[in-house]
Amino acid sequence: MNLHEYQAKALLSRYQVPTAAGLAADSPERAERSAQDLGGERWVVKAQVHAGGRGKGGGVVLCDSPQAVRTAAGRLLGKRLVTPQTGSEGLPVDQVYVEQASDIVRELYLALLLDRAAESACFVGSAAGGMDIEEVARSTPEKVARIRVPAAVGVMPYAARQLSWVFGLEDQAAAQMEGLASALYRVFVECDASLVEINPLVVTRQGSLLALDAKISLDDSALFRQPELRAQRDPGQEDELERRAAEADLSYVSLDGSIACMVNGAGLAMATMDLIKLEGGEPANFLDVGGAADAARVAAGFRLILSNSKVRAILVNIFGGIVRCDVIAEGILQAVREASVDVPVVARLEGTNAEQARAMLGESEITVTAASDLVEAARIAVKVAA
Amino acid sequence: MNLHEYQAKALLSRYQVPTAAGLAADSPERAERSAQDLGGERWVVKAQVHAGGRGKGGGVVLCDSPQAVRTAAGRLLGKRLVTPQTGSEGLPVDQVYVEQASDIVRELYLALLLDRAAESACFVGSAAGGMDIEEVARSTPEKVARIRVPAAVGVMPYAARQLSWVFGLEDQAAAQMEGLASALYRVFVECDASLVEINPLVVTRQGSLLALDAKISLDDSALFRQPELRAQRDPGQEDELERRAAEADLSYVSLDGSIACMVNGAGLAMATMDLIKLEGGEPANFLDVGGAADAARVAAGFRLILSNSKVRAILVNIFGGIVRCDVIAEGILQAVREASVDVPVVARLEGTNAEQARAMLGESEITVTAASDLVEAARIAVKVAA
Amino acid sequence: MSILVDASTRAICQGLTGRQGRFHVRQCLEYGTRILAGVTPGRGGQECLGLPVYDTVGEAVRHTGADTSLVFVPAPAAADAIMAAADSGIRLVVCITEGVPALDMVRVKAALASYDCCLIGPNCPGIITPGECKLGIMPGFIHKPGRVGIVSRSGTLTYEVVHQTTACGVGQTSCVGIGGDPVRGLNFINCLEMFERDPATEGIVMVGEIGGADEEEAAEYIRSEVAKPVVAYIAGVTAPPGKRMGHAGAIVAGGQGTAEAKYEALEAAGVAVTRSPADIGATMANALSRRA
Amino acid sequence: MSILVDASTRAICQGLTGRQGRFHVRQCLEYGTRILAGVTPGRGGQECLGLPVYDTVGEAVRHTGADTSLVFVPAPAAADAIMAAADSGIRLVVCITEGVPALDMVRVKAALASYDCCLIGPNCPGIITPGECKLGIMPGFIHKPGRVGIVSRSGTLTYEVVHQTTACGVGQTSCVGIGGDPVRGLNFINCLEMFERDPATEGIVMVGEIGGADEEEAAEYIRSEVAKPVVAYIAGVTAPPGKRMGHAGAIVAGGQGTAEAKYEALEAAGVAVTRSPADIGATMANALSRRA
Repeated sequence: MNLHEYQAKALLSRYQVPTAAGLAADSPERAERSAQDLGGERWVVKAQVHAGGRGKGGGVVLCDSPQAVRTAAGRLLGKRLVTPQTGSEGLPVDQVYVEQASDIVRELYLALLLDRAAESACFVGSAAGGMDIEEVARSTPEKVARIRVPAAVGVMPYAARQLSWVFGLEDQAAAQMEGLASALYRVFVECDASLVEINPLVVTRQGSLLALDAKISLDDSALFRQPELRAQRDPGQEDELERRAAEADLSYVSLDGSIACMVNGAGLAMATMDLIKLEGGEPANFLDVGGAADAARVAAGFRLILSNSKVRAILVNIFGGIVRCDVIAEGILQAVREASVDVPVVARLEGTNAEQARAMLGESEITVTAASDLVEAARIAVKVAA
Repeated sequence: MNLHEYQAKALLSRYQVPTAAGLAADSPERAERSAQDLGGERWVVKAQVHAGGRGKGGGVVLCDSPQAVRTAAGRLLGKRLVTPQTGSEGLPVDQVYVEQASDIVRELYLALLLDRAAESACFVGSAAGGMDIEEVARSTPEKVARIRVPAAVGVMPYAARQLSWVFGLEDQAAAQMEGLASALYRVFVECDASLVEINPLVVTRQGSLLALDAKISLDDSALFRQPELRAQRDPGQEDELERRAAEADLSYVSLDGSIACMVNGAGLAMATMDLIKLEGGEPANFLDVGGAADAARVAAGFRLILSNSKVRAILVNIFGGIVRCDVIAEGILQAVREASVDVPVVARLEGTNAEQARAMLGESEITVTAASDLVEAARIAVKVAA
Repeated sequence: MSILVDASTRAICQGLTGRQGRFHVRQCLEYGTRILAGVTPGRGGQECLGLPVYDTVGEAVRHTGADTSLVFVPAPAAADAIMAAADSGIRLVVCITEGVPALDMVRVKAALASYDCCLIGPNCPGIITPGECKLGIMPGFIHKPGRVGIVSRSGTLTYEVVHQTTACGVGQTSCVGIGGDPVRGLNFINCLEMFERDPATEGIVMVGEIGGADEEEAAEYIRSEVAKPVVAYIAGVTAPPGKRMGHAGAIVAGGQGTAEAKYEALEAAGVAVTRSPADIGATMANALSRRA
Repeated sequence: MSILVDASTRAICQGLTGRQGRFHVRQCLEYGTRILAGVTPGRGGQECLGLPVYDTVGEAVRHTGADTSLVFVPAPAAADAIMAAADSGIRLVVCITEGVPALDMVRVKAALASYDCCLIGPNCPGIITPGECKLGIMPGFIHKPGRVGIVSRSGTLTYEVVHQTTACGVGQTSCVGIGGDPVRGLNFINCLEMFERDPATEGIVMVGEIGGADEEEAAEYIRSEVAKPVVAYIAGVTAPPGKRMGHAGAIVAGGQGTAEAKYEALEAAGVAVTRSPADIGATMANALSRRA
């Protein structure tokens, strides 16, 4: 789960991370009033969407009057913002964040993330802030420093010193760095984050550090112990099908192809997609109905798949282990019947009671093609979808 | 450094470890008043010395009136208490601790200590409380449970569950155990302890846990960051020579023999003692003047050694590495001269400028026997001390 | 022969009394696995599936002499369960539990480094040595004692591979599902090392997926340390970047962890890769027959 | 040949600008050791002994390509210095600093488990490969390139052993002072393993002392893993229980860690023990000549 910038900054402020004064607003009037309440001479109005590259998409507007703030907010709110990271449909802007403009001398990149290889939290820092860090890491890896935070020791002074060196900080900013590093780690650990990113972290004309933008991603598996953060979820930023899938406890990802697939298990689901591609087709989605799929989950999966109008065929691939294939076959037949499926369905059922399941599909009045193996299933699906 | 029981209990209380109400007193009158202030019907008066086995030495007295508390305190204060752990001279009693007597159903042993082999903190628990845990561990090791506390995870619920199982605790006491385990670990880490021992930890008639006695040892190397605890040091409980040595930054331990030794380096100092023993003598002390001994340290070492009236000979063993032997020889001669040493001194100087040093000792008007090797030095020392 | 578990394995189950635990342990017992007791705090003294239930792992170990634990506790309690097992002298912990917080695993992995305790999972199907010991949720009947070791980040995809290797007659020595989480116990390299040492294992199938760099590291390891033929398949060639594909660990992030990069690394290390999940068994059989 | 350091070792010194650091690094440089830079936070840009000083280990490593660090920082900063070195890619840290809090070392040891970084010390004389590289405070001139590896918990007692092995002509391959603290980096077993593997090392001298169970564990290891002759001496037969003998780790506590128990374990493992600290060199020479 991701937090909006305004949520992330409120959280960071609580941990004494320096941020500019700012307020979230859901109407142009509130945005104007926020600018007046904040005071100052210049403000930045930022569209609150779960994607980077907002500047390039026109989602960050510098204003020199509360009136201008109102106008900018009016242009953003209620629209969908397209950025290089959103895809062509963009994301809805339901909130803007109005912030005092800062006097910036330098822009840095600082993040704390979970380093899988090191199996620990890890700072990533670069003097090339405000840019796409992945691009910086690809083209000039020596400009990106990684400093691990082993769980047994936490943030020690050297971490801040190394970051200050990477950033070329001195005096006040270097002194601030130690507190900042510790604060970010506390946020990371206490909020069960998987990413706390400040891009850019800026050095102001006054020589102090300020978090100009902030992105926080939380570990979904830990939300059970983060009720306050979980309540900040914004479902409007999520793909509708993916959101509905999550509510049904299914794992679903929308893709651009025409062959829907429904599989039990994430690895087998990816493998099924890959096989569709190998056979010349394009998968319409990733859908894992769970290692222990049952008839109800299969039915829910069908409903989900059929919401996608691009789907031209459905490939069901179930490896029945603990689960019995005949039960799954019954679920498929029932779901196809109830959901009045109007695209061809190809099912490959393997494992416990597979023979019986194939017979059931064959005997049914509903046309579900029973494939005898994985490759045949993919071939048929690709053929019927063409 | 060790804390007294009353200091340890005050510290534990701050971390919500349950203890009986108690007050320290340095006079019989104060002890009586403490009993009155504490209220209740029965009190325990406990001599505050840095040694276990106080009960066996008469240092723990059960009283049923404030008057009796006064009498008991009067008998203890200002005396030296001999327990199985103090040696024959005992330790001075400058304070007593007056505590409400508890209604005890069971006595348990619980400690948190630094486990060298595991390189972590470790709980040690046994249902056989109130006894010498080392004896329990020797005779019935299966009755002593060890539960490690890895730095990366700290105290997790299983630690308390395992301890409750070892102790046979149920209901209220088992519920208390989790808080107690966490509290002890916080004390351990935040105070830089090397041992936090509660012996006995008791189950009261009301079914709750209570720390009846407490011993806390602190890591001397960490005292620099524990100013409040360092201030609680009681030099009166320490061997006087060892205390003086510590003040001169020398490492000294009193022994019962007649041959004093002065060595640079702890390992070589122990080896020198061992060699004296091998040659038929008995070392009078362990004295490490430091790997980088100089003339001043040698002089301080001589003063220390000579305070021990049992000394019949002095063996100086210096391996000059970075340090030059001629400098050490000069220091020996000067110290012997100034301190008017009246026992034979045997010196073995090896390493840088050893030849020159031996010549200096030989030519001096003062009788310092220069030995050519370690064995010869020990033999001569043993012979002259006999 | 086999790795990690065999007919002599003495196991307990943490979380036996839960729905999942009871269901799967029954199947393990039917397979012939020696699961000797359950552990559920607060349920000590009860019985479940005819097995005694204890409050603590320590107590269960003392009564049964078990050295292995199968963990089905709910995700919030998983870290505690794993550490309880390690500290009680358990040498192998198989944690099936899904959805364990990543930071819990970061801490657990750091702490386990000081124990002589091997962890499989979490979020994994477990381990099986066909015909001897099944500690996990895999369907036992698809396995067949044989010559190939299987290590996989996936669950049902592993069953697919097992099915293929059973069908083509090579069978399995042991199959380890290392799980789909970003921070986990055993990794590919640990399993490759064990399979390489196991005399009965003649070839190794490695099933990876997108995310992380474990397959690339495994490729390096295979290049220098593994003499037996290795067949690899990586799921997720078609997975879009930035999207989590079911498993917490299956995500291409920051351009890292693509299936293509993993295939390249494995091919460069001389691994027989197959791009089709349907050809894994045949590729392995082929590799073995070329050897023979 | 040698272990851990040799003529190609590229080192930096953390705490170079302090009194101790400057004094001993000068001697190391005179011995021919390649110490290339110093690190002292806040002193970056200065020079010391003709070496550049940097603020961070990362910067020093980038400029010098060093992979080894000699640490002389004050005790309160030692844990930070060691971790800074490990995280900057340093592979060997030699920490001379005395009086490091035990809990700092507990945390550092736990954290180091996830780095490819080897720690010697703290509270140790360091390591030397005679004629090639001296990283520590030992007097260089008493050493002589030769055939024996020495590992010791003590400082000056090690010099004594070096002196004896030099005097009797066997010389040393490398000498490691692992230090006198209860929680430390390299242990006897690590060094025994390296010496056993080092082709130039023909015999190993192990100098232990009272406290802990490292010598007992080393005895177990020697029994099963070490083929080369091992000579051992344990200091502290006469040390009374409960008293700390100088080193933080040298204490017989709870009846554990006596010199007698260690001697027994070592003898049972076939180690040539000597009860006299004056006979260590001769015992080693003897063991080597019996082999020849």
